Amino acid sequence: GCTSRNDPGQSAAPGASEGGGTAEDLTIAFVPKLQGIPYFEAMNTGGQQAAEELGFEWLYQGPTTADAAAQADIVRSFIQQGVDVLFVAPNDPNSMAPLLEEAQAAGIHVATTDTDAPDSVREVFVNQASTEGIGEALTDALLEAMGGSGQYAIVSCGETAANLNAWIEVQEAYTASEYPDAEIVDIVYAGEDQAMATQMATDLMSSNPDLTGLVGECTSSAPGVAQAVEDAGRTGEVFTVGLGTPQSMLPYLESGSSSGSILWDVEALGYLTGWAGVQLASDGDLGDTSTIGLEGASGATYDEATGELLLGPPTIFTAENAGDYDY
Amino acid sequence: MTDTAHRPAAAGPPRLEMQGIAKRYGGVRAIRHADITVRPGTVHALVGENGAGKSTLIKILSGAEQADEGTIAIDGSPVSIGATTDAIALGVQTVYQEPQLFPELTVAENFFVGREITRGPAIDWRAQAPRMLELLDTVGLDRGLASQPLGSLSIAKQQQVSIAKALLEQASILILDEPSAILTDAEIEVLFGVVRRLAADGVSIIYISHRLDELFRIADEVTIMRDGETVSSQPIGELTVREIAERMVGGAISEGHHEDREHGEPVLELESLSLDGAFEDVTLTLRAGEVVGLYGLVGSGAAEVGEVVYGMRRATSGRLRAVGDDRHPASPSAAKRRGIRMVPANRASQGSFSFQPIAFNITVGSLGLLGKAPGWVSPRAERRISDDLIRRLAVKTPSGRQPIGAMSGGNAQKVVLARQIVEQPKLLVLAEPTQGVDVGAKEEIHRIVADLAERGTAVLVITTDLAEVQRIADRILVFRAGRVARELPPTASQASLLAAAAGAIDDEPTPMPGTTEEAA
Amino acid sequence: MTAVDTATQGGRHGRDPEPRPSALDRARVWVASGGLKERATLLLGLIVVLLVVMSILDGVGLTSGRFNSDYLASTLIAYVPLALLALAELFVITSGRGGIDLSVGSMVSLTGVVFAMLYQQAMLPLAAAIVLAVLFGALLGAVNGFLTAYLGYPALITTLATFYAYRSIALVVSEQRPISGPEISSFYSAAKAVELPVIGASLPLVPLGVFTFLLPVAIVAWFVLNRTTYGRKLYAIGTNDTAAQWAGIDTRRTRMMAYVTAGAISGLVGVYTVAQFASARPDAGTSGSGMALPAITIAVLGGVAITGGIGRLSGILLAALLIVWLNASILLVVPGNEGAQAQLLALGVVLLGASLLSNASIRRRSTGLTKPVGVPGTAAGTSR
Amino acid sequence: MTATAPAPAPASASGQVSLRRILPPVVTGQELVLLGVLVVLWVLLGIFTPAFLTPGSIGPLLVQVAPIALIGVGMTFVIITAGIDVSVAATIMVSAVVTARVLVAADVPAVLAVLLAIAIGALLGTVNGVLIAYGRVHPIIITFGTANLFQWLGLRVFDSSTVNGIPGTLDFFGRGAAGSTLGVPHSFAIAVVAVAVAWWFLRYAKAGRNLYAIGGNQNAARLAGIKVQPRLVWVYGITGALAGLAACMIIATGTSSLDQSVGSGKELQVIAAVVIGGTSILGGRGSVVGTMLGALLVQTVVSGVTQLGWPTQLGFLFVGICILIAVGTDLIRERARRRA
Ligand SMILES: Nc1ncnc2c1ncn2[C@@H]1O[C@H](COP(=O)(O)OP(=O)(O)OP(=O)(O)O)[C@@H](O)[C@H]1O
Ligand SMILES: Nc1ncnc2c1ncn2[C@@H]1O[C@H](COP(=O)(O)OP(=O)(O)OP(=O)(O)O)[C@@H](O)[C@H]1O
Ligand SMILES: [Mg+2]
Ligand SMILES: [Mg+2]
Repeated sequence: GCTSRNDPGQSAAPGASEGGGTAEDLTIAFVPKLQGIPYFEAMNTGGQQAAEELGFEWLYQGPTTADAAAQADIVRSFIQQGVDVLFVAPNDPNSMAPLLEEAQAAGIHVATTDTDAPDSVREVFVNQASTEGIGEALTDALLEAMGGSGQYAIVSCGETAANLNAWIEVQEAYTASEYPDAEIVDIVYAGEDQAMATQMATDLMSSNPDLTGLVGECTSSAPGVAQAVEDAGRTGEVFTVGLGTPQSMLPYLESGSSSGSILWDVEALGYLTGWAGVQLASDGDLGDTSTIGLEGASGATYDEATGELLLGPPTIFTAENAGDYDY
Repeated sequence: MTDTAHRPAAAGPPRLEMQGIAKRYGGVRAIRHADITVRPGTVHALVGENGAGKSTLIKILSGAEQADEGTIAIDGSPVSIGATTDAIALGVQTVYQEPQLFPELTVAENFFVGREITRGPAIDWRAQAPRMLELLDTVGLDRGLASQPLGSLSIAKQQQVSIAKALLEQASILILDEPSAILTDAEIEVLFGVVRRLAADGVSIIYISHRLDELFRIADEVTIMRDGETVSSQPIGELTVREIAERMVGGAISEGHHEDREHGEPVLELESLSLDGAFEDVTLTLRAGEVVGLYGLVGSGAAEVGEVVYGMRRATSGRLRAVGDDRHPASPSAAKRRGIRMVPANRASQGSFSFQPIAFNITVGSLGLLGKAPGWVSPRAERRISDDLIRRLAVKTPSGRQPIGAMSGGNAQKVVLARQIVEQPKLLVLAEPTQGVDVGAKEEIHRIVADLAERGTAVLVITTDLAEVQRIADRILVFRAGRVARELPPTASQASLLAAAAGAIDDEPTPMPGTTEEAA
Repeated sequence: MTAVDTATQGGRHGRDPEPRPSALDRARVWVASGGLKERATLLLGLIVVLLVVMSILDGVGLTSGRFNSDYLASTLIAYVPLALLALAELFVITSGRGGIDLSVGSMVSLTGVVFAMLYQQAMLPLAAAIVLAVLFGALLGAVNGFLTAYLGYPALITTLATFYAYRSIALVVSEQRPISGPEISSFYSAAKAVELPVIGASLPLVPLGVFTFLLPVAIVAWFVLNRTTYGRKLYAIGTNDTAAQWAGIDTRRTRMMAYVTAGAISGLVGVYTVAQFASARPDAGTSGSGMALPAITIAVLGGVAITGGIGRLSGILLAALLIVWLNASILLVVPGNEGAQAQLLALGVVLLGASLLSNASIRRRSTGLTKPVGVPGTAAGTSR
Repeated sequence: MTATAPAPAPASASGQVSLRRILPPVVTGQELVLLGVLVVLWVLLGIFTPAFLTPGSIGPLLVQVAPIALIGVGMTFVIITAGIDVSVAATIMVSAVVTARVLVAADVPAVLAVLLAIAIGALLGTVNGVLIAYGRVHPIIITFGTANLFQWLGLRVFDSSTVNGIPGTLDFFGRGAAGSTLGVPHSFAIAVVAVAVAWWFLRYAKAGRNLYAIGGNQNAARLAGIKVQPRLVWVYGITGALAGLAACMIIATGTSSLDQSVGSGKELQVIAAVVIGGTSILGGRGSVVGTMLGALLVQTVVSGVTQLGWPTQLGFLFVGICILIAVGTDLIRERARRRA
């Protein structure tokens, strides 16, 4: 026949063996939303470190644009390669669900990291921080700088990014309940474009003279909003926080145009992802986090009910500690 | 082959000698072997059937194309012409068959494109202006046109601009490829004046035309091409029109004759029809089996009458009754549904689907016939219909699958005509049906028209060609300045027809035998 | 007609002095006479080369996964929308006068959202929702068509404007959230791979979308383009709009219909992407570099002349197949980020190579045509 | 028309009269319409969001417009020749990433960095130009192809990471205090100068006028002895060079790090600005002043929507409508001109 799918012995690639086997010939693949951005490249670094320490092969390949279809092509090629464990940070959780099902049917352990695909067959979701944790930390950090009250605006990125939208919902609810004197005046979407984020932040400052706070909701808009404040010469009047990688935020943290960057130890997240992969492949216990060799990831907790492996509370980067990270 | 026996004794080397030129386009051998020798200060006519290779030969001289074989010498020294700029540097100026101009630029700018007079990087308009105005005067164009966008001028005026443009720089060889095809007689007179003066100044002129009679008024020598070869070259005085025509086709041609036909019911009736800015108060009746000629100079409004009848334009007032229907056709497809067909004047831009096969070009106007179900096309029906017409019209092509774009003008014209006679039309409008078409093909097209009329089609021929309208029309309406100036029988003298069209006072009493139904 | 002409005709085409052309000569003539204009032949050749090279690489173990029919079949899920949108571009580009549709991606997004709202939120039956979505796509296309064909806007401008506008509307009506739900999740079955009946057991699983979406549309499109008066009219207006008018073709209606068709196909792709992604994403057709540019690229690679009047279905289907399989192959050969990047390189090289190569052959056939418009696909051909 | 006897012309007198009208009017109708629309928009925005007409808002807006207008100058040239360049976004990317890397690695002076960026842009543009002029494939196809190649090249240089810690060498082009003199952003001033030079060039210089001829009828231009191919190479080269200079502005107005999304989507913004400005996509007609106004209009609409507090997603709906209205008025005027 033209097909080998009725012939289970052949469907797996060379080197892959059913049910895990030794760690030596274990392959764990990770498909990020997008390649080439510091965030996912740092996860890659963490994953590679885990691969060296725990002894498995770490494969990393991402699309050049944050596009669900391009990502699906890569997932398909990993299914074909017959990797043992497949991690995905889906651009579109819904569209990833059926693909994960296909992967599982091909004998691959499937899991998500960074962004979940909730209604899928994924075995575990390696979560950097809870939605509430991030939304609340962002709000607290900003309002601390703003003095607990005032108007602020959010510069988000992709209009349809599920995780960003979820965090924004938490921020709205949390601000309303905890900071009654504070108000979110506008939410704008700049795409993954720093310059656009800067321009939009500038426009927001012009049109809302009373604005004293800005949130950069993703790693491209976090430095963007800080840059806008710096350019407008309003450092110290308008405060910004955001989800920025430490290196890109360092100059702004130092100049004071950014009051803090809320993120997590991304390399540790990558490491944790790799570790979780090994556990999946070897039918190990995900709850037994004592075997995690990396300090930054050792605080992880596993919730069996939701299948979530949580890295821990978010980290707040400041001018003091941001320099310690090389991504 | 150059017939040296006939060449008059010349002092010094010839201005131009092209020898053994050959050129092929893919499988088509456009020129097999061409020799031409042009002496200083002479007007050298180049004639030949459509597709004989005339345009190709002069494109090689002007640098627009490169020859595969052969040599070119100017003033005795061999030259190589790899690009148009080379030719221009050698003093070769060319007026191409299709005017090569820039519609968005003004007439003034068109003159100087590519050879602007500059001061630093900037164009020096002050220096350019006098020369430009002088040239406008030379070809008889109004000076006010200088600032008009070229695209707003009529095709004839554009042609004159392109002639004037070629005079901008002192040329030693001036090539005119069918400059007169779309010019009126008065304009041709001006052109001839220019050509004669240039020749007197020692410029050599190569003049291509299908109007053989006019060549005798302007040319000194004539080179005849047939099938990509030069067949003879000699002083024009040694030949007659008839001899030239015979050499072009390589045999004897038959004399045309006008036959009388029975005319049936009126098919087209126009009453006080007017189109603002084009024509006024046009009244005419055209019967089945009758051929009526609308003769007029370019811009006389005759062309627009045809467009109104075919539904390309809407008349502003008046009555139009065509094929038993009193409504003005709203569009060509509405006209088609009534059995009205029209062959447009400009086959390249209005008629040809250049890279589509001939079969496509023939059947595209009658798609309804191509299939059993409505909206359906059957390749077999397409082949049957197109092969039939290719045979009937003697289109020179190996098969209906050839693209029309690679055909010569006359054959392309036949294909465009074929499109409109797939079904015998009740009313056929022909605009300049034989413009730029060689004598042989012209003959055939006239025969086809007569044939259609014989079988009951009413034909309206709109033309600026005097001989043609006399040959094929049963009656001639002469247009002048948007009005019907006279109605004349085809037997009227050329002088009276021309006079009526040009608006001169006409002493000759108007003979109107046979056309009794209405007076102009 | 006189005997003279028959003689010349025989002379012109009958006898040619060269007796036996060499193989090289014959190849040259074949190329010059349009052998490579048959873009399908070139593309088919490239696909065969790709498959052979990949099989060899697979054989010697240089690929990271097995290069087999299962994999090739599974990648067809991405083939369906690409081929369909390239087909949409074929209609508008072939209609000539600078025809192009930059808005197909936006129409995919918008109709996908509308479909999901009808099917998931308004609970319409599936068939009704699909029909309405396709009609809605046709309506969006009609806006393009009306502006372009009746009001005379250049197509690039019309569709650039509607690209922006439809994208905005898709985001606004969906409140920038993907629409999903149980009905839509189960609708994935319309796109997923299935076993063919009867002979299926020995064949790879082919995505159902190939049969439910692509095949019917391709068959209809083939008949429309090759066997209907509409197809003739479309090629006619694309080749020479003025001549088409003189031939009595309603050029405006014909051109408008090309855009309507493109809109309807985009609508269908909108529905398909909902199935493929198991959700209706308001940026499905516009995220990343969008769906329009790849679609135009595939159309051009498939031999559609950007100047109009030339374009065949076979070219589209093969070009899309080549690119999908090339991309899939690259992922197996080049690991890591370089793999995804190399796809860009490959697309650029294939597109430039194919256009330059076949243009050279077209040019050889038609240099010196008196009208520059006669040369399809070339810079000169667009000068007016 | 009757034939007038060819008399030698007393040229100078009547020559002066028509001379002025030989070139298109100094200000085109489209430019006036755009200027009008722009003024009305600015006044309305000034009324509804008082902060709009303040230096703090206008300054950054002008900075944002600068690279679009600057590349728009080259794109106007390209479109006048009946071409198009969809690879400018990728050109920006390559030029920006190489320049940024050099700035990080070596402390080169600003002039050198700018020259480097321009040189890279010009090189890529010349590649386009050569392929278009000598390959004679439609420009949209060539530039689609090269856009992919350039993007690949850019991604290779990025090497799967961002460029971090870019020094402030190029702050001269930035949006902050160092980027403006007397409230006028330098980058915008440069764009204005580029527009002015290009305006003069297209109107009076031989090489500039010839671009209209090439776009109007390429074959005729060739036959008239214009060296069409070198001109085309030059036009695309200039566009690339301007994209390189724009890359410097984009680095300067960005943050201290550069990621691989730099430039993305700019090609459509530039084309939008050019066509809104009244340049005919069919070639042969166009104005750089219109392009500048078009760029200003697009940015005003996008910024205006944000400042009014309307959903930002609506911004591009209005941009689309702007394109249709602007080109529509041009179409109507053109039709009226034809009829007259
Ligand atoms: N670009 C081309 N490609 C293929 N064949 C061509 C091309 N140009 C001309 N030919 C062919 O070359 C031959 C000579 O054409 P040419 O235009 O020189 O004829 P001509 O004598 O000028 O005819 P006409 O009187 O109709 O203008 C014709 O058979 C024509 O079909
Ligand atoms: N979409 C359609 N649905 C049903 N009938 C059609 C359709 N298109 C055309 N027809 C019918 O098919 C026949 C042929 O139509 P077609 O438009 O091809 O003719 P045509 O030769 O182009 O003439 P015209 O353009 O003047 O109608 C006509 O009877 C027409 O009414
Ligand atoms: Mg000719
Ligand atoms: Mg019809």
